[in-house]
Amino acid sequence: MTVQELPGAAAYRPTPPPAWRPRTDPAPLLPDPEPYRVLGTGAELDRALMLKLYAELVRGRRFNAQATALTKQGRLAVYPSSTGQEACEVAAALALEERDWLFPSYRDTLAAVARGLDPVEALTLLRGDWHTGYDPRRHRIAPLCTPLATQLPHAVGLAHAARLKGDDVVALALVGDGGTSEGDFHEALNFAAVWQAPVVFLVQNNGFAISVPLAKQTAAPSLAHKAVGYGMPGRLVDGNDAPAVHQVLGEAVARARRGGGPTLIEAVTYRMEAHTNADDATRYRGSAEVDAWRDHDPIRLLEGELTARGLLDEDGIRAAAEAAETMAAALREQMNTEPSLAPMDLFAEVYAEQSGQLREQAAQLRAELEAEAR
Amino acid sequence: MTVQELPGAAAYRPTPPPAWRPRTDPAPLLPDPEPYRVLGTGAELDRALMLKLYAELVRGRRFNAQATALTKQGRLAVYPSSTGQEACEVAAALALEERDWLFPSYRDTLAAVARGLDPVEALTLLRGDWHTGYDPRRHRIAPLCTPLATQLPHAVGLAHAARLKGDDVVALALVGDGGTSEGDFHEALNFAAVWQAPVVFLVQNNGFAISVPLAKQTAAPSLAHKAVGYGMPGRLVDGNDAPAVHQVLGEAVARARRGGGPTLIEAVTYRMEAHTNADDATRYRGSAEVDAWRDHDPIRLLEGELTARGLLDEDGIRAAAEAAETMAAALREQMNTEPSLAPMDLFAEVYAEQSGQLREQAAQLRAELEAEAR
Amino acid sequence: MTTATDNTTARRADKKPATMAQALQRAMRDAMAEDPTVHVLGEDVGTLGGVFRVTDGLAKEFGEDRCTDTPLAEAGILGTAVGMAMYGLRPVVEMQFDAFAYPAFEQLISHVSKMRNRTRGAMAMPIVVRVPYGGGIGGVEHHSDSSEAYYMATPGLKVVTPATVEDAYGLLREAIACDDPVVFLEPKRLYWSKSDWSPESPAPVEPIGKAVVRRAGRSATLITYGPSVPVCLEAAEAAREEGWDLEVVDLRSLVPFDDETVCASVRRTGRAVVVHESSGFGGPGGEIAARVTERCFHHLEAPVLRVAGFDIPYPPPMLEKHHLPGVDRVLDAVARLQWEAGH
Amino acid sequence: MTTATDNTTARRADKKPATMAQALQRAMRDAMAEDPTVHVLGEDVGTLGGVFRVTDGLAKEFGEDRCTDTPLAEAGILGTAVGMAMYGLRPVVEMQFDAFAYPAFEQLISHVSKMRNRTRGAMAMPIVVRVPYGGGIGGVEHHSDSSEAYYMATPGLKVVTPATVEDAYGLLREAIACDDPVVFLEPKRLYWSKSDWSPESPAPVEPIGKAVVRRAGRSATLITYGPSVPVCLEAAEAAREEGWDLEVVDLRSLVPFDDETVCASVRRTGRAVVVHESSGFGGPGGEIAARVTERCFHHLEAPVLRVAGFDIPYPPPMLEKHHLPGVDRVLDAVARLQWEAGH
Ligand SMILES: Cc1ncc(C[n+]2csc(CCOP(=O)(O)OP(=O)(O)O)c2C)c(N)n1
Ligand SMILES: Cc1ncc(C[n+]2csc(CCOP(=O)(O)OP(=O)(O)O)c2C)c(N)n1
Ligand SMILES: [Mg+2]
Ligand SMILES: [Mg+2]
Repeated sequence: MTVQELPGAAAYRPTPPPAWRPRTDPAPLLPDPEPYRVLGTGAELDRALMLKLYAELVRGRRFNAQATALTKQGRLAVYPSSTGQEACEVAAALALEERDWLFPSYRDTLAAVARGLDPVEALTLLRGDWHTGYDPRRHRIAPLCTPLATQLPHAVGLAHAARLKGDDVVALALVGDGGTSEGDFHEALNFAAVWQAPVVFLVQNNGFAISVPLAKQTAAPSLAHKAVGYGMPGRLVDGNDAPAVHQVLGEAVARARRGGGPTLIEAVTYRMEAHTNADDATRYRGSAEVDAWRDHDPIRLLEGELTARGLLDEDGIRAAAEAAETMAAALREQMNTEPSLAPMDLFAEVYAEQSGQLREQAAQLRAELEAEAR
Repeated sequence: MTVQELPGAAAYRPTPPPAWRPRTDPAPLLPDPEPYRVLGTGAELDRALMLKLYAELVRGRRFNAQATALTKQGRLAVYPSSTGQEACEVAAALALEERDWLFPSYRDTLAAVARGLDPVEALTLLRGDWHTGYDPRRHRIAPLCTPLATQLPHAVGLAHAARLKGDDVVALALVGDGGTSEGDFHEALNFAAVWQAPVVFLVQNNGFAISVPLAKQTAAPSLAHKAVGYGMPGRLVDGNDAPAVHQVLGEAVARARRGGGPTLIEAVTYRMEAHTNADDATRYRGSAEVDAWRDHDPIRLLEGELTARGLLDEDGIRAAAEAAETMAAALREQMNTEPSLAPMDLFAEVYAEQSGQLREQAAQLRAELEAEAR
Repeated sequence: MTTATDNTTARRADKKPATMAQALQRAMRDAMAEDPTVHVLGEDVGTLGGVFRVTDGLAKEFGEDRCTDTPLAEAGILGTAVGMAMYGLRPVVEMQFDAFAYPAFEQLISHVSKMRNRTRGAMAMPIVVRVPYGGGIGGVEHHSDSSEAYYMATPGLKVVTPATVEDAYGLLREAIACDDPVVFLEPKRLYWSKSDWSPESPAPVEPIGKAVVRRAGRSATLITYGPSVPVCLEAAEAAREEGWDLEVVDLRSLVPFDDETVCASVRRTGRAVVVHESSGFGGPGGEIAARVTERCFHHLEAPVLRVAGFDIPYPPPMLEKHHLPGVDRVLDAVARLQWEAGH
Repeated sequence: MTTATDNTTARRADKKPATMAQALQRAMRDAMAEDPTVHVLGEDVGTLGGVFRVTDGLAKEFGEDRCTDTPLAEAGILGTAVGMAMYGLRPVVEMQFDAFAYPAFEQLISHVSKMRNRTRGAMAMPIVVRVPYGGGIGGVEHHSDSSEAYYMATPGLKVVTPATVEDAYGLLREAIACDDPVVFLEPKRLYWSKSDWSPESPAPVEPIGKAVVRRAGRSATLITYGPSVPVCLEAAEAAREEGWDLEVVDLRSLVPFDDETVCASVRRTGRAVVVHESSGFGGPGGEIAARVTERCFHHLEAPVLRVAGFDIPYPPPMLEKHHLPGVDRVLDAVARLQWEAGH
């Protein structure tokens, strides 16, 4: 017996809950099931852009190697290398206009440098003579951020403020796969979507959060699928395919700029080095996995395709390598001089105006330093 | 010119990123586009269950009314009423076995009472003579939780611990639509999915977080869509359709119990009263909206269908009402006696063993109380 | 001095009683009207005007972009405020209750408090975090915490708390104008306290960092702030019967701390009691007693005593009166100031 | 006493130097072996054995269900630990660094610390929150906070910090066995400190809440804990040249606080300096100085002084040596103890 057959059933009409309105269709928010790729697909390639990407990748790789070497020499306190992830780092820098803002994590020195930041300023945090080595406002690069995912709400707030002001500024925030588990990730994405803030979130899924593999981090179909729950589009991209990352980022930035709201992008990549120089990656992963990823190296992929297509030749390869060496030599030189330390700066900008209490403490330190100098 | 036509292109094969494995298919995780309903669909109904649900709804409504009245009389410090949401409250209680655990929020006194908790113990927090008025372990009901969404990781941890121990215990955690914006919601769901913990999350989307409507809380297609980003199934249900909520909860609990992992359920409902007695709902919503929801009242819906189907008659309706009145009279009587206050309990269970410092402070208070009594 | 008194009386004439909640509202309103970069955000601050109605009318007057109901997530609120400040805005954030500011703790400690210093001054954080705090209003658990010890222990933050309607207005204006982050603690139980104060001619206030002597006295100093100021003033009145003439110092600003005013008073009186509602152990009183003792040791006839909330979780509504330091406990402490020893 | 000495020498024979990190590991291992309800969870605690290797080998020996790599979310870690404790487990949670415990602040303050009290004892929270804290290891920002003031100010928590390898083992065993929540602060820069300590015959330790006199002396008392204990011992040695015989008290437990041991020492010496790495203002030293003064006022020849980190955000690696209280600053403070005034 069904309800239709019942006496009086026709009279019974449950009203639909009035607050329930069919909301956004989730379908367009869902990422593709496989990471988006350009290389190897036969897609048309812009030669100038490709050569620029290639040169930056080579430079970036060299930057990572040099910074790691400087760490071994004791010139940096620590270096979290982005070797293997250069396509993401470089594309993130190139996707932005000058007026846009970049919100990097501790691993994204390279993105900041590729954006034009002086390498010494970019490395100051990791050298250890100060925290942030540059003026974030001047470069529109937020301080390299260590507490995971905390930079994401900053990006949302800044993008929102810019939009309220009528500036067509976009904020691009970088975060790791591990960082997506933090509450701040959730809150930032939700605020962004509710406010339709012009912000793009790029998750570099490099397979690990220190020693913890992605499988212990999430059970989601992909990190990009998290977008659906915020009502923003999710994109999945091969993070070692530089033109693909560049394109997907470019589309998301353009979308944000024209008022289309935020996008969450997951770039699938791999951290080739240990978490930092202080980490021992052999404790949690085998070399076979690392070797397999070597075959999917972002530089190798791009170089292979550009060479195959005749867009790059030996001379071009040599020129890129040489430019990278020049950069590395300059960096070595700059970093091999002792930084001038400014102990009194400890007190200088704790508050806009120094309190009496801090003046006393500063005086104490000054006296100690003078006594030492004598 | 495509890549295939290029000289050497055939030789170029980008290796798929090895860490990338096609993960879970998102399709089965997606909720239905419309809230699931039983009433009005002609589905078969279990008479005994329906009458139980009906009796509990009527009792629950009366309980809410009585608690609100007690608040007006100064017998409770505050009461966040679940009037209009009784179907969710009652179904949550009935979906659980005795060995299962309930994790209620401040609004879910009714769920605790429907589970069998003594109403006075359940109302202790809101009367204000102590915080938690019952032994959570004995009743397997966690303390009514005020800091939003913080009870969710507790439910996950408990369910996980039970599973590790080999007990087939399920935890059901209740949270509001506003609570889904908190970081703890995100972290709890992620842990649950990664650990495949036997936990069910029921979001009572009652349209508001105090004054803030859902549209300012999220841009998601539905709150149930958030499930996808954690790799757990999302279910959307009409929260005023008691048999529907009961069924969806029952399925999720069964799934969790047999090792199938967590489920996120969004029940679309409406808070008919103000946020609490201290709130003035007219400041943020019109009476038209409230009236529209009155037509979709959970008791009215169930009563209508059961009557129409001949499963309930005037006698049954009267019997339910009378039982509710008896409960209310008993509650009034219990709550109209002054609670016996135990000021010295302030110090009793701060630590397992009282520190010397607290002994001193307790002595001070005792002396003051004795002086007052004299 | 006749003229001054006359003037005061004249000004009083156009004044009507206002509550502390109204004065706070007015402070934000005036700041928003003067400075378009001032933005208010939080839970229920818009349409509802806040659960204590402190932001009442702001969304209506300035629009929802200036006074915004956010999603329900405190770390998100403060985190986005950081980003807004990075772009040049001056966010005023409301945390709905003391204990509900805890989710934002990491943003506050690791970013808000440090940003100026870590960027060598390039990036200021002119953010005000308004926190209704303390008990005495019959709130259920998590609604009555005195969390000032956490903020005081965090370099880079300023911590301010008004005890009068006038200060509520003045200090909040100062806090919003301040280029440093200010945790602005609003004593919940004083929200409805009244004063003949007119928003049209707000009294000029001292800049943040100045304590004030609320009552002059010679026997001993009560050092206090926020919700305990009225308690201490009442205790001082009651103490007259016992022959004690108590001075009451209202700190107003916990950070920076006004050593000068406090120590000048203690040096005069030779005895002091710190009074606050927050737990005693690890609470503000320890710092205050220690620094006063460091600076006034040889002026002290007795150790600086502390009257504070007990070292327990905040009690349920029906028992809170046993926890809150009241007039009797203050007088008990005053009695223990070793009067036999001299003076 | 010859026999006792002989015994000690005999026991010494089978001892080999162990680091504090190893002693901590051993404490967890022994606790896990004895009690199947002890579970370790945190970021990287499993396969990697923790970034400081303090949980090394536990996952291998006890399985990943007993020593679990969690998703990266501190509130989630502590929040699920609460649920596990509700079901009868004894979770030992690792926060990777001091500043990364802040996301878990709400869970710690609003649930962990209060659960026993709010349920009238029905629901204990036998959770240990291990927090590597403090500086001196060249860490970049957010890796060197001394966050003990926050925990001390929270009723319901115990706060413990070892300064020796022996105490690291003993106190962690006690913390795990404790039915109350314990914030267990591990001084990062002492992780690699060594001692001739054998895990096979761990020295018995006093229960949580007992301070210990690390060095007896008669001129003044240095009250300290954790990473500053070795600094104070060194300062005490150096002070001999100046003619000062300093007593050094290692608190070991900040909550509960051992007034007895501390005050007995101060009453003997008549002078005291509190030394810690945490910022001075609002830091633990205020509480300690205040309570010692309350209890020993008439024994004090000079105010209790404090030597602490400056009231600034923790400095970058190359400058941290200027911030950390060292031997010289301790001696400077001792010199200011008004020696001219008597004794
Ligand atoms: C809030 C917080 N918790 C813990 C840490 C310690 N930590 C630093 S990096 C890291 C792993 C981050 O992994 P992921 O987000 O994947 O970024 P990746 O390092 O791989 O780039 C952890 C746990 C931190 N920096 N912040
Ligand atoms: C962490 C936290 N922030 C703020 C509050 C104050 N508060 C209590 S209830 C509430 C609204 C909750 O809305 P929702 O989650 O939808 O639940 P409902 O009250 O509608 O059942 C707010 C903001 C709180 N209790 N906890
Ligand atoms: Mg990673
Ligand atoms: Mg709601």
